[in-house]
Amino acid sequence: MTSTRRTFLVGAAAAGAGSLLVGPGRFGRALAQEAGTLAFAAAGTVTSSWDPSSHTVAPQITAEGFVFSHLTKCPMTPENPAEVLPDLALEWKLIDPHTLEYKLRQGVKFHDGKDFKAEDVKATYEYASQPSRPASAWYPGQVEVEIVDDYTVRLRTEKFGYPALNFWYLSSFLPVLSAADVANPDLLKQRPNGTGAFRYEETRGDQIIFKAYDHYHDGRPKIDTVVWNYVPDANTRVLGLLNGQYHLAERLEPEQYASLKAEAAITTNRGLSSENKYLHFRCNKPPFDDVRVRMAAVHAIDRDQVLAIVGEAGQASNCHLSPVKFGYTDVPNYPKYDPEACQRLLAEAGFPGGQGLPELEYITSVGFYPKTREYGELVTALLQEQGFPVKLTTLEPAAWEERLYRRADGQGPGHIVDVGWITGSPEPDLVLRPNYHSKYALINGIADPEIDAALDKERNAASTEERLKVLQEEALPLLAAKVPSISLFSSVFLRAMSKRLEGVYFYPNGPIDLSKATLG
Amino acid sequence: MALGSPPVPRPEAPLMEVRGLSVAVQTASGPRPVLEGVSLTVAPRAVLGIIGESGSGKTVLSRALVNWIRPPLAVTAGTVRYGGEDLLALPEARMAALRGREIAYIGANPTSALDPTVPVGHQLVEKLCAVLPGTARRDARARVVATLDAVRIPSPAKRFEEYPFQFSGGMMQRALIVDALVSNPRLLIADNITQPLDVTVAAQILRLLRELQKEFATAVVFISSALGIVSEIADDVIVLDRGRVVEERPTGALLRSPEHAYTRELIAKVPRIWSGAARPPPPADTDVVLDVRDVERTYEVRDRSAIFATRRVRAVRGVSFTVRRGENFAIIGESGCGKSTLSRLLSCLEAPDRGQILFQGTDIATLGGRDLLALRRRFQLLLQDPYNAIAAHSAIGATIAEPLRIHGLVPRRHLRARVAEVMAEVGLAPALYDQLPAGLSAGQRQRVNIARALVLEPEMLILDETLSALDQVEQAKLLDLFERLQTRRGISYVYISHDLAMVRRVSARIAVMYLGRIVELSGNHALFARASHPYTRALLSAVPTVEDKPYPTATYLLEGEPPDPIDIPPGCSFRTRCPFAFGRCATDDPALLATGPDGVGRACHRDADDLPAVVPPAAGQGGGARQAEGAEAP
Amino acid sequence: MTISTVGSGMTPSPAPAPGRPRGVTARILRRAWGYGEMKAAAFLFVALALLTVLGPLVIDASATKISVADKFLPPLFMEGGRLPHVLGTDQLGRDLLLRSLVGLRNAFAIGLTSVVGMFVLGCAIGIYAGYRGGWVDVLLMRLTDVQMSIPVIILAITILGVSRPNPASIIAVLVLASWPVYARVSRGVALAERQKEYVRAARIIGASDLRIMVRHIAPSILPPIAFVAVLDVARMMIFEAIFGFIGIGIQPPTPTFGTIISAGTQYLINAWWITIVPGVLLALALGSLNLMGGVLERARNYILQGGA
Amino acid sequence: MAFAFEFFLRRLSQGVVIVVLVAFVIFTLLRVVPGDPIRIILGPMTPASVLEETARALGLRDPILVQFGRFMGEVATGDLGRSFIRGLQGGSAGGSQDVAGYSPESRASVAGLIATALPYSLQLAGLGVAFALLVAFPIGIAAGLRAGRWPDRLGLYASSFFVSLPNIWVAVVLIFLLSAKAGLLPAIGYQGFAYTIIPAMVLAIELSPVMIRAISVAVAANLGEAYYDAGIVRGLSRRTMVARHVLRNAAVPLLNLFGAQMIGMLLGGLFVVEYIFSYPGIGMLTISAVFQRDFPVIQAVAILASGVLVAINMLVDFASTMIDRRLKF
Repeated sequence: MTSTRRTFLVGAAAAGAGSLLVGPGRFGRALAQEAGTLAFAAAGTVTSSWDPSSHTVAPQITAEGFVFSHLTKCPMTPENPAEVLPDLALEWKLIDPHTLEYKLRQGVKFHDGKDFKAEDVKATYEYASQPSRPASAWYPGQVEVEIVDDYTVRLRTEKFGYPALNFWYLSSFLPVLSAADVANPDLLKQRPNGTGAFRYEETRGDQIIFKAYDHYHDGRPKIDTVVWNYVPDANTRVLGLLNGQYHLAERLEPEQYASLKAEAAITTNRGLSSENKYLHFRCNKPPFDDVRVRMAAVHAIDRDQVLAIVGEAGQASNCHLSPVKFGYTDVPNYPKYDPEACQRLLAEAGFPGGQGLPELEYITSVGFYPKTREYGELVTALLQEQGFPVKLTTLEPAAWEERLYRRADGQGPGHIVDVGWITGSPEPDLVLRPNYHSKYALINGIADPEIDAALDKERNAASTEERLKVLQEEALPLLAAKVPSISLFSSVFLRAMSKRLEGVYFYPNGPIDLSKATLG
Repeated sequence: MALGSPPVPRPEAPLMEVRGLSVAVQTASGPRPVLEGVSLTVAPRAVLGIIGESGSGKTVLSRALVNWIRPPLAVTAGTVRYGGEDLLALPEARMAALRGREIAYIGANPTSALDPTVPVGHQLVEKLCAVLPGTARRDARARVVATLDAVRIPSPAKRFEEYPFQFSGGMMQRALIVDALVSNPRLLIADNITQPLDVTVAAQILRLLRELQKEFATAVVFISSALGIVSEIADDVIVLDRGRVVEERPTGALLRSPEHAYTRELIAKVPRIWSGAARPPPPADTDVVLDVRDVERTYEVRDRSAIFATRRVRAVRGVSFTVRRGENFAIIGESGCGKSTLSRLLSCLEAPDRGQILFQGTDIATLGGRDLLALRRRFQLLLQDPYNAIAAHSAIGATIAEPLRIHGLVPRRHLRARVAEVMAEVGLAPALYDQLPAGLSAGQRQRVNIARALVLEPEMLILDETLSALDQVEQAKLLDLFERLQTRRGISYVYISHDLAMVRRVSARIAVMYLGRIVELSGNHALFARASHPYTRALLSAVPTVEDKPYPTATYLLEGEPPDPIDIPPGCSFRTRCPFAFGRCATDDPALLATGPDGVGRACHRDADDLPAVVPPAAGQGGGARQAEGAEAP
Repeated sequence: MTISTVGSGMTPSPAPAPGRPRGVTARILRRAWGYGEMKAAAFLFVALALLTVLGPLVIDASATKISVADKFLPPLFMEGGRLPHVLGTDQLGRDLLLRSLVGLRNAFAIGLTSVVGMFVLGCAIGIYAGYRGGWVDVLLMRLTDVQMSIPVIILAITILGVSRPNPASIIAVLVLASWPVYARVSRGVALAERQKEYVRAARIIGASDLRIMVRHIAPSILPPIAFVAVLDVARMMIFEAIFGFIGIGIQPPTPTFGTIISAGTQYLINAWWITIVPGVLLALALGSLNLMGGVLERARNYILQGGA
Repeated sequence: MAFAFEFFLRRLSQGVVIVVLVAFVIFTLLRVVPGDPIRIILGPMTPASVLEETARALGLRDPILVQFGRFMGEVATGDLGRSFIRGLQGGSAGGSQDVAGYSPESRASVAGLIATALPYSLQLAGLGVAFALLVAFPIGIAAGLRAGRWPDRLGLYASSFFVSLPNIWVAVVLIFLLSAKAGLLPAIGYQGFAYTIIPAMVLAIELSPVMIRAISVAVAANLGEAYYDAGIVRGLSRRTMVARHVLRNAAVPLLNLFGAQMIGMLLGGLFVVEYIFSYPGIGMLTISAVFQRDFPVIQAVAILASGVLVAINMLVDFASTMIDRRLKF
C-alpha cells in the first residue's frame, strides 16, 4: 500500500476520448499488441521481493494472484461471504478444535517443474506464520503442519493456543510456495514460482510479463501473455484503455467510471471490495480516551453526505466489517448522524459545545483512496459545526502511512486518522484483531478489556455457527458502542476493460482471475 | 602658435553654413529654447572655435552640425547647409552616408565612445571598412596600426588588440582622432575633446590635432569651455552665451579687444597665474600641526596574466611634509599621482603601510574608538564631488546635524539653532533645512558639505578637489569664506587639487606630486616663477591660459603618459617623459632634497641652472618670491 | 564659540522650486504614476482588495460551508447558475467566488509577509557583507551561492513535504529560499555605496559602521529593488498556489488557489469553472502586481539612469 | 590561458565546496525532519525492535556527520547510493517489508534511475527553453530597440501577462483546451515526442517573461550607452551597431540571468510541470521520492541540481569575462 497513485483530470479522459486518440496515433509510436496478449494497467506495483510473506502490499497480492494458487478459493460475494471453493485442496474438514485437515489435488506441478505435494504446504504455512515474517500479522498465530501422506496435511494450532478454525478462510489467502524455494530464501525473493495459471517471465522497468502456464491444473489459459503495466495515474490508465494500449484498467475514479460507462468499446465493472474506510480515533490519549467524546464525534458525522461525495466508489454499510466478510451484519446500534446526541455527550464529557477541547488533528491521505480530501473536508466541517476544533492534514500516501501506525511509545500522531483496511479473505479477524485487540490496536491504541474478551471469545469459538453468533451479537455491537473507530462506508472498486475481454473474475481484494478469460 | 598668427586666407566657398538655427528642449512645462538663431560659417581647412560656459548650448550646437538632435531636443528653425544640402532635411540614410565619411565627430568622453567588449583596433578597422567599402580587412588593419603608430601610441600592434578600458583617456582620445581622420573627412567636429584630460595630456592632444589638421587639410569646429584652449588652436572664435552667438572674431582680435560685454567677462574670468591678480598668503610661521613623515601606501591587485599572482600598485611612495597652524598648504598633481590616496591617509580612512602622520604630535594611525572620534572632530576632510558627498535620502538639516549627533556636542533642542547658524555662515537659506538635496546646485551642495564639516569647528580642513566642480564665481565665493574662517579661527587648510590657478591663488606652500611622490615642494611664488623641476615646468607650460607663460609649451611638452604605478621604472620615475633626462636618471632615484626651510626642495639630478632659462612673465611680480636654490651638483 | 554670519556679501541660495520631485524613491514613484498602466493596475489591485474585504460581507454564502446538495453549480453567466453563487460552486457546494476571495487574501498575506521577511533578512545580510567586505563577504556570498543552488521547489517539497505545512512554515520556506536574491542585490548596492563619497564623508565625521549601514546604506537599497519586491509578492503567491496544488501548502478546508485548482482538475469536464474561474481571478491579482512591478522597474531604470 | 586556468581552478574548487555544502544541508534536512526512513524501507507492520536493529545495521542511527562522511565517500567514487524503495528493474516499487531479506543490492541504483529520467527532462527543458526564446527574442529585442513605443508596451504587457499565469493553472487550462477540447495534442504521461509539447509550452510561458524583460532592458540600456550614439556618428550603420555591438554587450547581463536565475526557474518549473503531466523525468522522480521518503534519490537529485547550477554559473561567468574583459571573477 505504499505505491502512490495520483488522480488527475478524471473524466477529461473519457469525454475527450475520441480526440485524444489522435495524439499518440499522429505523433507516437504505433501501439500494436501481439494477439493473445493482455495489457493490464495497474495502479500499483510490486516490491523488490517476490516472497509473499515479506509484505502486506495490496498490488503485489494482485500480482501473486496470477502466479500462485491457494488451498481454497473464496469468491467473497456479498450474497454468500462465507463460501469457500476448492483449489489446490479438494476437501477439508475440522478434525478437532485445533486441527484442520486438507486433502490435496494430485498431478499439479510448480512452474519450475516440481510436483506439488504435502511438503510444500507444510513448508509454506510454517514459514509464513513465523512471527518474524513481515506479513505474519495476517495470521492468527504460528501453525504446525503435519504431513499425513503426500496429499494429506493437517494444520495444528494447539501448541499455539488458538482454534484451527481461524485458518478456514486464510487457506484462500496464503499463496502456496514450493518447499524447495522456502529452503532457499534468495531464490524465493528473486522470482515467484507457483502453480497458478500464469508463470512469471520477466520484469522490464515498470512492466511485469507473465506467460500462460501450459500445465495449469484447471487448463491452460486462453490468454498467452499478461503484461502488467504500472500506471500510477488514473487518467493515463483511462487514456491508455481508450486508445487500445491497455485492455484492462483498475481503480478508477467515480467520474471516470461514469464517463466510461457511455463508451461503446468499453465494459465497466463495479465490485464491492473487502475494504471498509475507517476513521480511527487515537483512543490512548485525550480527548478520545473518553468514549463519550468518540461517540459525540461519530454522531457529528453525516455518513449520507460522505457517501454523496464518494458516489459510485462507496456503498453504505453499518458495520465494522465489509459486507463480503464473514460475520457482516447491519449492526442495530451502529451510531447515526445525531447532532443533539453529540451535544449531549460533549456536555456530559465536560466539553459543552466543544469548549475546552484541545486542537484536534485529522490526518488523511490524498491520491490513493478516492475522494479522501473531499470527504475529509466535509467531515472536518461537520465536526467543526458541533464545536470540535479540528484541523485537517492531507498527506501523500507515504507520508500518511508513516504517521498512520502507533509508534514504539504507543502513541500515534494526530487524533483522527482516515484509513482503508483491505484483506483478501472473508476472515473477520484480519480486520478485528489488528485494529481492536489491545495486543495490537495498531492504529487507535484502544485497550478495552470488554472488547478484548469479546474478540477472544469469537476467535475461540468451536464452530463457525457459534463464531458468527458471537461476532454478530457481541463483538460487533460492542465495537459500535465503544467506537474506537467508525467505518464510514464500504469501498467499491471501479474497473473498466475492453469489450473484447470476457470471462474475467475480480476478487474483492484486488486479484483478477484471468484463467478463463478470452481476448476476442 | 595660433595666438597672434595671421588668419588663414580663405578664397573658397564655405564648407558649412549654419543659418538661424534654433533648438528647443521639450519639458513638462512646454518647449524651452536651447539655441536661438545661431548662424556660423566654416571655411575649408580652417579651425573655428566655439567657446561658451556650461549650459550655453555648445554641445547641442556641435551635435546639430551632424544632425544628431534626439528627443527631448528638437530643431525648431534654421538650416545647416553642407555641400549645397541642408543636413537637417536630409533623409537618415543620406545623413548616415555623410557621417564618419565627410563629417567626423569626436566627443568629450573618449573612454565610453567605443564598445567596451571589442578590442580598440578591431573597432577602428570596422569603421574603416564601413566608410571605405571594399577595403580588405588585412589592409585596413595595417593602416590602422600604422596610424596608431603615427599618433605616437606605443607598441601599436599590441595596443590594437587591447580593449578600451586598457587605454588611458589620452590614448583613447588619440585613437579616436585617428578614427575620425582615417577616412580623410572634410570637416571635423571636436566637442570638448580635452575636457576630461590632464593638462599635460590635453596639451599633447591639442598639438596632435593641430598637426593632423594641417596635414589632412581638414576643417575643424573646435568646441570648448576653456578660452585658453580655444585660443591655442582656433583661427576664428564664436562666443556662445545662453544659446545665442554674441561675438564672432578672429582669435587674436577677440582676445585683444573683446567687443561684447559677455566676452569681456569671459576673458576676465580666465584665471591668471602669472599676471596680476594673485595675492597668495604668506607662509605661516607658527607651530606645526600636521607632520607627515615618509608615508607609503601600496595596494595589491590580481594579475590576470599569471596564476594566483598579485601586482603591487605603489600609490604613495615616501611622502613627507609639514603644515603649520593657520597655513594654506597645497598638493598638486595630475590623475594617478597618488594625491587621492594621500587624502585617504590624511583623513584616517586608511592607515599607511609605512611612515607616520602626526597631528599635533599624535600618530593618527594608532588612534581608535573614542580618541579617533575626538580627532575627527578637529580634523575634517571636504570631498571633491558635491553630488555624491551628501546622502540623497537625508534632509539637508539632518545631514549637517549628523556630526553633532554623533559627537553628542549639542543638546538635541539646540541642534536646529546650531545648524541654522552654520547654514547662515556658509550662505544656505534657512528654508533648505527640511529639504532633500535633490534640487540643489553644485555650489549649494558644496556649501552643505562645508557646513557639515564646519559644524564641528575643526582645526584643520583637508580640501580634496573640493572646489574643482564649481565655476569660477562660485569658487571665488567659497575661497573668500575659507579665508574669513581662517582669519577668525586659525584653521589650517590642505588643498589637494589639480587646479593650478586655484592653488596659485590660495596657498602659501605647494607640493607637486608625480607617481606617488613629491618631486618639488616650494613656496607659491617660487614655484610658479622659478619652478626648478622639469615636471613642474611641464605642468605649468601646459596650463591653458590666455597669458604669456614663462615656460614655453614647445620646450616642455611631455611625451607619452605617466607610467603605470605597477611598473615604476628604476631610477627617476619621471625620466621616461623628461625632456632633460640623462644617464644617471635611469639608475639613481633622486630624493627630495631640502634646499630651504619648511621642507622646500626638489627631487632632480639636473641642476636647476641646467634647465632652459625662464622667460620672464609679462606682468611684474611682487617681491617675496623665493628663488629656488639649485640642487646639488651631481 | 558662536558663529555669526560672516558671509555678509553672500546671498543665500534660493530653495529649490516647490513641488519638484525630491528623493529618488519619490521620483521613481512619481515617474511610475505617470504611466497609464500603473494607474490601471493600481485600480485593479485596489478593486480586488476591496472585493476581498467587502465580498464576504455582501455575498450571502460561505467560503467553507459545505452543502453537498449545491455542488457543481455553474457561474451565473451559464445556464443553471443561481444566486448567490456568482461564480458557481465547487465539488462540495461551496461558493467559488468567496473561496477565491479568501484564497486571494491568504495568498497575498503569505506573499507579502514572506517578501517582507526575505527583504529584511536578505538586505541585512547583503548590507553587512557588502559593507564589511573581506572574508565576511566571501563567506556570506558563498552561503547565498549554496542557497541559490537549491531550487526553491526542491527545498520546499523537502521541508514541507516531510513536515506538517502551515502558514508559518510556508513563509519560512519561502524566505529561506529567496533571501539570497535580496542579499545579492543589496550587497551590490552596499558595495557601490561604500565607495561613494557620502559614506566616506560620514566616516570622516565619525559615524560608526552600524550607523552608516543603517542610516546611509539601507535607505539606498530601496529604490533599486523595490520593484523586485513587488514582483516577488506575485511570485510568492504563485509558489503558495503551487504548494497547495502539490498538497504541501495550507491544508484544507482553508481555501487556497492551489487546493481549489488541484481539486478542480478532477472535474474539468463536468465543472470546468472550478479550475478556470479562480485561476482568472488569481491571474488578475498577479497581473496587477506584476504590471505595477514592471512599471516601477521602468521608472527606476529611467530615474537611476539620470532622468528627472 | 593563465587567466582561464586560474579561473577554472578557483571556481571549480569553490564549486566543489558549494556542492558539498548543499549536499550537507539537504542530507541534514532529510534526517532531522520528522519521518523515519526505516519505516518506509521495512514497512509499517515491522516491530519496533526490528526497525531499530535494521536501522542500526544500515547505519541510519549513526551521527549525521558520520553518515554524511560515508555518503560523500561513496559519491566521490561515483556511487550515488541505492534507492530505499525502487526495485532493481528501476520500476517504481512499493516498500519491501522483509526485514531479514532487506539488502540494498535489491534496490535500484540512484545513478541508474537518474540516467533513465534525465533524457526526458532534458528533452522537455530543451523544448521549453526553445519555445521561450522563440517568443522572447523577437519581443524583447523589438521592445528594447523601441523603448517607450508600442513594441516596448507589448513587451511590458506580454511579460506582465505571462508572469501572472501560475504554471499549475496554465497547465490545466492548456490540457483542457488543447488536449481535452480540441484534441490537438496528447498530454498526460509519455509515449512519444508529442507528449513533450504541452508541458514545454507551460515551461515557456513561465520562462519567457523573465527573458523578455531582461532582453529588452539589456538592449535598451545599451542603446543608451555612449558608444552606441558615438558609433553611429562615427559612421557605422544602426544595423551594424545593433547586430555587432548592442547584442554583444547585452549578452553579458543576459548570460548572467540565464545562469543565475533561469536555470533555477527551469529546474523548479520542470518539477511542477513534470508532476502535473506525469512526465517521467527527474522532477517526477524527485517528487515521488519526496513523497515516498526515498532519501537517496532526493539527495542525489539535490547534489546533481546544485552541481549543474554551479557548473552553468561557472561557464556563464567565464563566457561573460571572455566577452567583457573588464569583469573580475
